[in-house]
Amino acid sequence: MKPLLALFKRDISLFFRSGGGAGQAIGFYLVVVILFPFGVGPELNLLARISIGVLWVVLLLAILLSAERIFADDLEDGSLTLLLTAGPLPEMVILVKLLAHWVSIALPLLVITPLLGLLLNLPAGGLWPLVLCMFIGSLGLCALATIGASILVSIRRANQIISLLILPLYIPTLIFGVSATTDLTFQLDQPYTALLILTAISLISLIIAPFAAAQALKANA
Amino acid sequence: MKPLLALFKRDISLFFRSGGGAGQAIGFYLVVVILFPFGVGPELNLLARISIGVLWVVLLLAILLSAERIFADDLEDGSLTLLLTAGPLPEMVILVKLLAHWVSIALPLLVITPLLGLLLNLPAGGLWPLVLCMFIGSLGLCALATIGASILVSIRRANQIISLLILPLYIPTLIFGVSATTDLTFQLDQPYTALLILTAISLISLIIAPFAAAQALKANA
Amino acid sequence: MKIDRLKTQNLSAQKGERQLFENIEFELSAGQSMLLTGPNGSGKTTLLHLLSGSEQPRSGQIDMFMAANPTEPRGDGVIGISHFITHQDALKKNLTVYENLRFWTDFMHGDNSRIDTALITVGLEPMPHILAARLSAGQKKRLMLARLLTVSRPLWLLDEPSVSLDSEGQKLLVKLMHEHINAGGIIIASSHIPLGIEATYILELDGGRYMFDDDYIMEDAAL
Amino acid sequence: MKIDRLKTQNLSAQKGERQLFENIEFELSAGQSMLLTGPNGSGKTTLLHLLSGSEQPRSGQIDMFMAANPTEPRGDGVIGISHFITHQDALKKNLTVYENLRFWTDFMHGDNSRIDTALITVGLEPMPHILAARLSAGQKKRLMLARLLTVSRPLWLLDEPSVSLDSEGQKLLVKLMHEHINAGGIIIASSHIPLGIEATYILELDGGRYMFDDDYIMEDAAL
Amino acid sequence: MFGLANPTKFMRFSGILLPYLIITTLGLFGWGLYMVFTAPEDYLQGPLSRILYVHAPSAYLAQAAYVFMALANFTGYIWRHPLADMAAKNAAPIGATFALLTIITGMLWGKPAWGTWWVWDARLTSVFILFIMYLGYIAIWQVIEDQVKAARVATIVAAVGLINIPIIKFSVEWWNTLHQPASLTTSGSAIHPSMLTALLIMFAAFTFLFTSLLFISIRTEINRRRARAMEMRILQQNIAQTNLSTRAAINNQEPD
Ligand code: HEM
Ligand SMILES: Nc1ncnc2c1ncn2[C@@H]1O[C@H](COP(=O)(O)OP(=O)(O)OP(=O)(O)O)[C@@H](O)[C@H]1O
Ligand SMILES: Nc1ncnc2c1ncn2[C@@H]1O[C@H](COP(=O)(O)OP(=O)(O)OP(=O)(O)O)[C@@H](O)[C@H]1O
Ligand SMILES: [Mg+2]
Ligand SMILES: [Mg+2]
Repeated sequence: MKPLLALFKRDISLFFRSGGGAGQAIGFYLVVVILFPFGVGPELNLLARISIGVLWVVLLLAILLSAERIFADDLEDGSLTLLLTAGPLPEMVILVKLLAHWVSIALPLLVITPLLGLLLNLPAGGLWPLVLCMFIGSLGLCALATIGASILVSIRRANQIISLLILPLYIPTLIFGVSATTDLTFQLDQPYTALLILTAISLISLIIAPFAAAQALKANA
Repeated sequence: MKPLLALFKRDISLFFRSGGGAGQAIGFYLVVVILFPFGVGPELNLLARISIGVLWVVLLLAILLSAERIFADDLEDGSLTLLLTAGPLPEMVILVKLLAHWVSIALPLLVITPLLGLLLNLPAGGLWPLVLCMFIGSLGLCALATIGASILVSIRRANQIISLLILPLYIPTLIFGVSATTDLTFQLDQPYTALLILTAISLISLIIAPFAAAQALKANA
Repeated sequence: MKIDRLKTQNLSAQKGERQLFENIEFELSAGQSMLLTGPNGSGKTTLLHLLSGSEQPRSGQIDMFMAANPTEPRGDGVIGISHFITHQDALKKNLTVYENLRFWTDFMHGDNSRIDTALITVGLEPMPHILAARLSAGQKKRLMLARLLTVSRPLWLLDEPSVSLDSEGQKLLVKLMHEHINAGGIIIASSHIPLGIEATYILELDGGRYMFDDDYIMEDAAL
Repeated sequence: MKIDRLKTQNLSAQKGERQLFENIEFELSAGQSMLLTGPNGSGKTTLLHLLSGSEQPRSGQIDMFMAANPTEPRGDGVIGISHFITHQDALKKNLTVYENLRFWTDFMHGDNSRIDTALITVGLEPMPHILAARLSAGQKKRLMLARLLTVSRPLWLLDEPSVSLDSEGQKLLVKLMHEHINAGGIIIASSHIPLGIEATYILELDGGRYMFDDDYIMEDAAL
Repeated sequence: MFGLANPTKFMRFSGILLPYLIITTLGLFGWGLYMVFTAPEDYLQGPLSRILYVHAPSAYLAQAAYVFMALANFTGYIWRHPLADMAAKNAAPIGATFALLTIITGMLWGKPAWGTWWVWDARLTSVFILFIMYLGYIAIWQVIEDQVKAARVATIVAAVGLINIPIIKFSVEWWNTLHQPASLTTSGSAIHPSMLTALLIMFAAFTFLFTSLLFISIRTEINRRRARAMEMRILQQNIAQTNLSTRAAINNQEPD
């Protein structure tokens, strides 16, 4: 456990150290969410209508765009070689990095969701469903992002091409994430179906990701 | 001229080389624009209503998120030292890098705007105004991004904190960009006022940026 | 974790169109060392990567025999029993000297009570709280060497370890290598300048050859 | 662009709490060279950065006198008249060997008809189309040296230039340095191992001292 | 299949087969198009319904090509069969073209039929995503220079994509039924027998077209790589010579 714990702590502190504390992830969300009203206009009804969708897309983008970093810095300075050969099983190493990424990127969003919801005029009663669904969904998204990052580890500045590759994988999570949130918020017919599917997708992604990523990293070596 | 031309060509080919051709920037736009309907739902009217805003926000995000890279890679491998001391004036070097960044990031968006507009059901007659306003606005945005990048050049992974710093600078461009586009599209009262202001903002940013950035880079050394 | 011997058979590596080396075979027992020499680009670093398990050989085999079971090669191959010091420093610039060393020590299951002594040994004790980004080239190398002291590993793979070290640092390196050999470890080191130890073997790589035939494409094409 | 002499006065540098060096003064005329020595972290790289103009000294002055006007120091200071080879390679990994060299040659107003010969001289002619990311450590160093050949600059600042070079490469380096000196250039080089040239001067940095008095805070405080 | 393992045999075999493939393709297209223009028009949609004969076969091929590509990649991965990797690599751009063709013909049809170029309907969306998956896959081959490595990574991408195709199809359908009752369906009225024949012939024609294009594309790649290998060989000899003379020149002015 100690090696993995050390890795977890290192990844998180690297993330928060390198751009001015917890501010950075939160900064990103604030920016996008604040710019939106400027873009689409300040009508509250319209904003309320798209708020759930916008927040989900922003979560997804934040995970997508930072995915590259999961392995890139370690590749650049040679740490990756050691991480994969000198310590615990690669699959475990990848799982830990995935979780650290989730803590750095997704958790801050969950924390400030109440504020963002307010800014975007989120429908009343939509807050808890949103946080819950994002909690579950973001784990799966981070897992998928890890697969993408591992595939592209040898390509410099994969940031944007990575979007093309993992995008299709994200879509089911996005669809069920949004509908689970909507169903719960408005207490539709069967409010839990979408949530269950969302959970299943996330769990499966979480289980597959370490193996797929380890395979890809090996192929790349 | 030769040194600057060489730099311009290098920056552009680095950008396109590193992620699989012109695909990468375009990939980013496609991804975001495709995710939107999944997020907010497929209703064409709603999409049409927010399309101009969404496209502007996406342009802004693409420029914002890639801004860090303008100097980061060169700093990392030591090229920046030589770029600023071994060749033409730093101000010229920065201007060229700014333009190269614009060509790599903003131009592709302008090129595929027709397709994206189609997907988001952009109001008829909105295409040309959108492309024109984005052309003008994106130059200013790139200039502002360059200032931000230069300030943060010594902070690793500034990606997201950079958003906080230059965000307020972006807002006027966004506001006037969107309203110029809307005014032109729907041929409102004085369709050119917003466009003129937008142009002025961009020009001023473009003139100030090289000097401000050169100053910031010097302070950093 | 005592090592008995390290044996390679028929090892070869290819990069792009270049066959770097072919059929490399050697056997090193505990307490022996090998020096890799050869011109720039001849494949020394590549060979060390193969031995560390971070790259797969194009063909051939690497077997480790542990002292506990000297007849049977180790199941995990070379994974987890070596130190690998190469051009890339594996240091995080945003972490301090202490944090960097602490991380690798924990991650490699080392002994973190040895960290302070290790920092003193490599001469970095005045600056544990400085970011690695601020270190000079030689100080970075010293920090990499500190890892050798906090984590015990039987096989040391050292890629030009003396680079950037001042004369005192080079002496330290020699001392560390001697101690490791005497304690029954194995060292494989590459270098362009004399390292200051008597290597048991010297392996000279000659630079390989270009393979113009893109393997399967040209296969029995009548050219 | 012929140089007459390079003169520094009262040069000092501070990093964090450490005063690396103080009051460094020297004068080098065309055809002279200086070797920087000193333990790891003593400030050799920092001094070279000051001389290249990429960092500003804490205090002191650097004046260049050109052959055309040997009484008046150059207005631009050291900007644009030196080559600076340091630990960071300034090579783009996604560009090929040729593209990298071509870019720096154009950017530094060099002569790109010399590129082919330069590649042959440094021994990289078989691989102009390989990405710089694929080069071995020594090949990268050779590519950096090629810049010295395609762009003429009177002042060469070389930070441990022999690192990673094989013996043939080191000979090449010595030859290049000789030619530059003979052509009336100035070389300032740092190294931990003998470089193979007779330097006119040797400047030994001793490692400086810690300044616990943060200057402007403590300035004329009666301690 | 395994008899074609080596490129030379493949070149010989495909060289013989190719002309017949091309002729068959052209023949089928001729016949199919004749049938298309003599078949009765769909009474609902008029002459526009003829787009169907291009639209439906390309939709089928866009999907089939992806499956073919993934299977070929698997073969290459498991049996270390380089030619299979090349088949996969070359199938991708062709498949992508068919996906694009589906989208374009669909859009051309959509404007008059639905009054808009594009709607976010399940089928449309999943074809669009398929197209994007093709682009990602093609990019992998372009960005990784080492073809052996690229093949391995491409296999992982294709495999993940293959699992994902049905998932997307299902979820996208769910998505629409959840948010928007199916207001638009792409399946038209019952098909007239002569239309069916024409459609079937067009399916066959498209399949042959795909095979021919794939063969041509693989052959081109093999030839290109052989040419490059020869070029390298000659270049190397030239370099070796200039090298000697230049080095000699440099050594002559060696300082003492
Ligand atoms: C960009 C727009 C479109 C796309 C991406 C698209 C996609 C597809 C796909 C994937 C299929 C094959 C279904 C299968 O294999 O099961 C298909 C078939 C078909 N499409 Fe489209 N389509 C588009 C627009 C249209 C339009 C506008 C119409 C007519 C109003 C239309 C009518 C049909 C018909 C009649 C078939 C064949 C019958 C069937 O298999 O159900 N499509 N289309
Ligand atoms: N894609 C490629 N195509 C052709 N050659 C390649 C490719 N990738 C790597 N190489 C070559 O493989 C070799 C790798 O050498 P390696 O780094 O192992 O050398 P080395 O012996 O450590 O050299 P040095 O003494 O310079 O450190 C280099 O010659 C490099 O040019
Ligand atoms: N923020 C800081 N606080 C304290 N010391 C610092 C700080 N930044 C840099 N230093 C010190 O400044 C020195 C910089 O040294 P420099 O890189 O010039 O050394 P060098 O003589 O080139 O050494 P080497 O032989 O190892 O290359 C190092 O000792 C480093 O520890
Ligand atoms: Mg090496
Ligand atoms: Mg130094």
